[in-house]
Amino acid sequence: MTLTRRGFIKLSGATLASSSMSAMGFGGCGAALAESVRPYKLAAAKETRNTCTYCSVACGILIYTSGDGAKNAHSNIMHIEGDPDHPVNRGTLCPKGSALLDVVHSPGRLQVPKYRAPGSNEFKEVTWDFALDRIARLMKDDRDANFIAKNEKGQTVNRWLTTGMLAASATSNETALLTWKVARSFGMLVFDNQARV
Amino acid sequence: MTRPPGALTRNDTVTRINHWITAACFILLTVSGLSMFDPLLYWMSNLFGSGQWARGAHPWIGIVLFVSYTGLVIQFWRDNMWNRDDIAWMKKIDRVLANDEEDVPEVGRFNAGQKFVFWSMALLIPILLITGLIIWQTYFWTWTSIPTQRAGLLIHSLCAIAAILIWIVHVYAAIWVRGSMRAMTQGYVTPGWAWRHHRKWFRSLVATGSNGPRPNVVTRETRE
Amino acid sequence: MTNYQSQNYIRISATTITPPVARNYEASMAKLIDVSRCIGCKACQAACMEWNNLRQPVGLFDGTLKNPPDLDPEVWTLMRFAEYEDDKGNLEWLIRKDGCMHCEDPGCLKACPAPGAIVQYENGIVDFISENCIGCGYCLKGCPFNIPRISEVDLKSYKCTLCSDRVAVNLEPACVKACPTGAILFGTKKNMTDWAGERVEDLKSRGYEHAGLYDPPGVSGTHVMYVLQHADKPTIYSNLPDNPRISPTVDFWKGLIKPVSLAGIAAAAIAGFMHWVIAGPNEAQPEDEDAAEHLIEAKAKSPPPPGGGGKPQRTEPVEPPV
Amino acid sequence: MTNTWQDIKNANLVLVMGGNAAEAHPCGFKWVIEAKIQNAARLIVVDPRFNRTAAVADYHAPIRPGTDIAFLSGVIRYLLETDQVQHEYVRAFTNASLIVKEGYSFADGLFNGYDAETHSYDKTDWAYELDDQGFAKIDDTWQNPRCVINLMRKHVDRYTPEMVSRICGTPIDKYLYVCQQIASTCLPDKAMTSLFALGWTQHSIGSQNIRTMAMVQLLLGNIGVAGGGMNALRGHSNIQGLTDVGLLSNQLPGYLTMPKDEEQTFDDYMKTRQFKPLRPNQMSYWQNYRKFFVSFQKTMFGDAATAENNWAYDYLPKLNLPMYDIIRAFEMMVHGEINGYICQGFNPLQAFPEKNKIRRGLSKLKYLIVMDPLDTETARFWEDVGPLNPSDPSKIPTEVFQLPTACFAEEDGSLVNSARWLQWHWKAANSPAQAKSDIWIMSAIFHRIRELYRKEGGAFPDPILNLSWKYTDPTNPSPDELAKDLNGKTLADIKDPSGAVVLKAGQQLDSFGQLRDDGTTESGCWVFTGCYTEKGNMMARRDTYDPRDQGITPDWAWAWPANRRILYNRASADVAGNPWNPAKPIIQWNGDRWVGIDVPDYGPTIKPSEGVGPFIMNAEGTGRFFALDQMVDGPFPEHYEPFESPVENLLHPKVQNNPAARVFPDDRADFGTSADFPYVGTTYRLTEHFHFWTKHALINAILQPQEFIEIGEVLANEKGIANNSWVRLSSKRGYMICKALVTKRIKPMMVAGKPTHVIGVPIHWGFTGLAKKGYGANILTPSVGDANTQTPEFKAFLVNVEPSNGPEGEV
Repeated sequence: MTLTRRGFIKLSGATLASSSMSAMGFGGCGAALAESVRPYKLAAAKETRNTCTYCSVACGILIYTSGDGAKNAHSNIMHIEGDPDHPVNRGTLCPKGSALLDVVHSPGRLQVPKYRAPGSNEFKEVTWDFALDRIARLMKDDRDANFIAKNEKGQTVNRWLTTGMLAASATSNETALLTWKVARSFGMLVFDNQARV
Repeated sequence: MTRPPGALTRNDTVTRINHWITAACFILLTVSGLSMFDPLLYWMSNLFGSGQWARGAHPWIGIVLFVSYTGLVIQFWRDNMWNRDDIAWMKKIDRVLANDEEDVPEVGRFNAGQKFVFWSMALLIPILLITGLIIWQTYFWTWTSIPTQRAGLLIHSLCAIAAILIWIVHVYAAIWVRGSMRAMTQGYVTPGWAWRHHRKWFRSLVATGSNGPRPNVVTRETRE
Repeated sequence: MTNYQSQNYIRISATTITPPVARNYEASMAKLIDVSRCIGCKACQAACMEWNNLRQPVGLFDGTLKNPPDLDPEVWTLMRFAEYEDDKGNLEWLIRKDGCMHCEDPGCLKACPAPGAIVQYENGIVDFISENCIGCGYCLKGCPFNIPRISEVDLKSYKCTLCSDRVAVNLEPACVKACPTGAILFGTKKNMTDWAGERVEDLKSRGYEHAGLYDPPGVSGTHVMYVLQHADKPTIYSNLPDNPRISPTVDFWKGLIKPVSLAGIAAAAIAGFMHWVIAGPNEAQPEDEDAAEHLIEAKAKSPPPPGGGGKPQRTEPVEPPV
Repeated sequence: MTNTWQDIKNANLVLVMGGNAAEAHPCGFKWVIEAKIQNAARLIVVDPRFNRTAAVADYHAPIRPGTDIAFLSGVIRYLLETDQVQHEYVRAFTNASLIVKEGYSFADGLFNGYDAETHSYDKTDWAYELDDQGFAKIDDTWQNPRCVINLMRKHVDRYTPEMVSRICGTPIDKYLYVCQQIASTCLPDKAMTSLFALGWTQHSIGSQNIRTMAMVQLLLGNIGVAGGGMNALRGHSNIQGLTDVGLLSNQLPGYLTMPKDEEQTFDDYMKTRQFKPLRPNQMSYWQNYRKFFVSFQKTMFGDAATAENNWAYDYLPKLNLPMYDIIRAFEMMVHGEINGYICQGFNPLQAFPEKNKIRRGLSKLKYLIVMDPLDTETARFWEDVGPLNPSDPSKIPTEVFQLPTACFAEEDGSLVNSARWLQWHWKAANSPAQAKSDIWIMSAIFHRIRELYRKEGGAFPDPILNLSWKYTDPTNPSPDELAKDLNGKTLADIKDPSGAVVLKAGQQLDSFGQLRDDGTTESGCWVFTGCYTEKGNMMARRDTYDPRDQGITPDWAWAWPANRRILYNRASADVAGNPWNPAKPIIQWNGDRWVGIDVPDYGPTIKPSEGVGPFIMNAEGTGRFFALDQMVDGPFPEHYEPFESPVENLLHPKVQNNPAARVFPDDRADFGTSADFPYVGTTYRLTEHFHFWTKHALINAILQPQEFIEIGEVLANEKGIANNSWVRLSSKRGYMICKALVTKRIKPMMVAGKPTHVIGVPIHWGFTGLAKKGYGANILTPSVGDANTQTPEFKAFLVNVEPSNGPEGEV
């Protein structure tokens, strides 16, 4: 008996209450009005002008980093978008450029020098000093052993053919000049870049 | 509970428990369902903690209701079979409503009104279950096309409203006919109650020397 | 931070409040997608994922250039590719950027039962406020374009926000900014409509006599519009609806039956109450008890059936059971 | 590019052939769309596939890979036949009227002077008849049959529409429609731009593909004008810069060339380089060669480069071969002639032809040094990754060093874009963990080796010990210092002819005009001189001012040479100096000097009446239909079939392929035949990916996750290949198992009367990165290069395709 009466009251109460609610202008939307759209995340980010690393359209990009540069704030690249001032891309970016953030932070980014010994089936982490000393030794020994000062005709040729180099094609001109100087000072001729592929 | 001597059992314990499980589910479903049906009633979802909870609980309660109501069907279907007397009773419904049942035909265990409630629920609840599954986003949204789901929503709502209306009749009747509530809470009625409201049922109990809820089976042997 | 007040809203889902629309002098904004300029490069997809910090798991090739396979709580826009050959056998590669159309009359918002879970700002953007979303999925059923998707993680509904965070500070959406060929443009709806007119003229001059603007009246227009080379057959663009409108089923369900049903329920309750007042309760009277007693006694006089029988002892002859 | 990206919008017709600009350069391609919108331009695509560019084009004509020369020679024939050429331009600005030596001839696919032994030509007769003063003879009436124009007419006569259609598989009606459209730009005020890329270069006839189009453009007067030009859409962000700075086996910075064995003295060296004018009072820029070279040697070796030691001429290695290109390098490697290899941001295992050969080569090295921001397949060539990379580490003796480098966002510096703009960029954040800049690493290697030579001595240490290294921080020279090196500075006061001091000692040079050959100036790359002057870093300029909105933006960054934005812009005006297209002039003669919105590619005060030709880099001052001895495979382009071709050469069956191409015996043995491999394979890039980098970028991996090939519906049906099913694609050199995309966009072409099917092979997958693992297209490609540049023939080779039950099915 009591049970059902309560049920009955609940029902009529419901109608009553709801009507009064609506009269008071409630619909539970108070919550929504308190809401805001997602905060604009670049408000305090640092903006750096750069050039897309991929193709030769060389779109201008804006790199946004967190942190205001304060000594204790370790800044992190958190967003990249097109530079609207750039005469070619005018702020646009292709699917690669729009995803530059993911290549900067790719799990595939190398963190430390690694070395693979002859016959080994693994890379092991090494120090820069180990890697560079070993490289210098290998290169010098190879150069000394195989440097050609004169060819069979007795002409001075000063070339080193047994070590070759492929130069990057996304590095700066400054890196390129330095690389040219170093490679040629060794007498390297087996020297190429990505121009063809 | 004190049961007066001579009292007749109207609903035995299993039936009563089964009924109240169904009732509880129905009320919860009504509350959560209406909160999603009309923003006026959205506040009712707070009884579940939040709209998210109301939405989440509703279909599960629905499944319990379906199972539980199936139990009631198994127990009640025979006593709810329609017969000639029901039509006669219906013809006198005005007298019934006026609380004057003297020249209203004698009624068996259930009158036509109760049978109507019983069978409409038996029809609506399966429809609610099926349409309910169709619109159950979490698990079945890929099972049917969106137009089907739209139809499902509409049918589900309409059936739910119908069920609620019938339920109101059911509840009010229980309040109006004194003693009915006790019949479903403590489970017994007085002989007088039985004589007044379900005289044919009462006679059958007396005749077979049963005190409810169903007459004893009388065989040739027992008869003689 | 961009806090909105009630005056910033045109529509709010599941509420009896009518927003004041006091700030409706705010320009209505629109995104125009010029399919005839689209090369399907997916820059918009990449920019959307990057800006909104969305990354769904790496999938598999699925037999088309379309990837990921479908819209998703983490995929708010998607290029759909259709290779269309006309009756003369001329091949066209129709590439459509799919995503929320930000309808002027949003079916999702109409269907939504959760107050304030879907709102429409004065600039026309239809936005989902996840905090208020209950994950019922009614928005999917209300949407004429099949856009929203429910997350399996938090069971809330997600879709393109038209970068409401960027637009709120007067920037264009991320996809618009990225689009290399200017196939996606952003501005006031009027502006976009006018420009679309020029584009349609150009397309007609290039032999697309049925070129036109897709701004479906069935949903009172959209805030994301298409310039189509073949506006007469939208469906060839990966099943863009010919005449999208809020389904009549949804209209009815969200329209008439709500008040009628509540009225009905209330009426039933009141009717019951009135009957109680007028006719009052129906109680078993002492004479009923006597009659019952009389019947029982009559039964008691008859001899007991062999093997006992029901109590109490009865002495009267047995009446045939009814 | 001869023009700028934005200048494309000035075109009336955009021809995309030998490339897929929309797919590969979407942001540059926007200017094609702008041309359509602002200039009512038409866009025509000639490509084997209906590609992303075709999706927004007005017209698409199919062509069989490797037959562009036939197509374009046919266009030349059409233009001459129908006389739709810009006569005044052709007469004044090209070598059409010049008379060629008697010795020159062409017959049955071979030019005169061919040596079958060495696969090379004796080019001495590929020259003009000279008069007694050493000037080229000329016949303006074009009566002389030895006139270039007449020789050209005769040469292309064989390329009839029928022949073109039979070779290229292009339906005649489509071919002729394209001809008409191209011809429509012969009017002085109409311009066509040609956008091309690897689709032309990656052929055994790559350079001649481009030359043929250049000839078309000269006939139409479309070189040097707004909206015209030959626009090579270059690949990597600084591939232009690396070419300018000469990181090639046979180059010095600024297109100076490395000395050869025979050129034992500096004077020998200069003989063949300091071109004399071939026409009266023609200015020829290479007359300054000596100044450029000496100034460069001063940058290299500083005080150690003196007049006495011929400016350290002997410090430079001498070439005994035309070049040590990548194909030769790996040929040497396979034969154990190379012990060490350095890959600086380069992934040859994926990027070079015949992947299995590349792996064999790397496996023979003593040491491999990989500098890269990302984990490349090359660094892991020794790893056993099953069929994707079947290696046996235990048998590979190579020591491998994987050195982590900074990426673009983590350093300052300048990059040269496709339009020759040098643009400065700024560091945004530090490199992760122990990653270092390339500058730091190269310096560290250099210093250690120099130390060893100081201590131990060794083979010819002089160039190493004397290498000029005057940097504030020798271990990590700053990009600004190096940029200043590239620009160059004075080593003593520089005076003009009047004796007035132009620049004081130690000041940055303003232009290469100030370079001296007496050792008083130094410059790391003469074409860059002017990029970092006393005014500061010109490459960092950001003024977007663009006169008449014509796409020049003269004050944005800095363009080489001399901040010139459109090359040969003298040719934008007629002989009298009035612009061909008055609506879009670039420079014009105002009565006493050349003025306009761009820096004249010409002497600023040379009167039109002096008749100095506009192509001042050429000794005769004209554009060349007849290439003289500049090309190894002929002064005129000729159609030769790819080294793997489904048909015989219809023009001259006896000379099937480029006779001057260099093919190593082993590689020749690896060529397949159409009997075993009946279909034409062609490799290309997808817009969602950049080479083999972006499979490391999550978003791009999501946007295009898995290796697949594109195959036409007809062939798919023949082969019973369903869309999205597994296929096995094979060539003579290897196979790959991947998914198939069955498309309407590739249709069979009727070549020499038989249907020819093309199969498209995107290149981007490998066994590192976030995308699904794949084989990489170069497991299939042949190891043969363009006769002139040795660019590998990636665009046309033979394959077979079969249904497959997937990787599991393969063992």
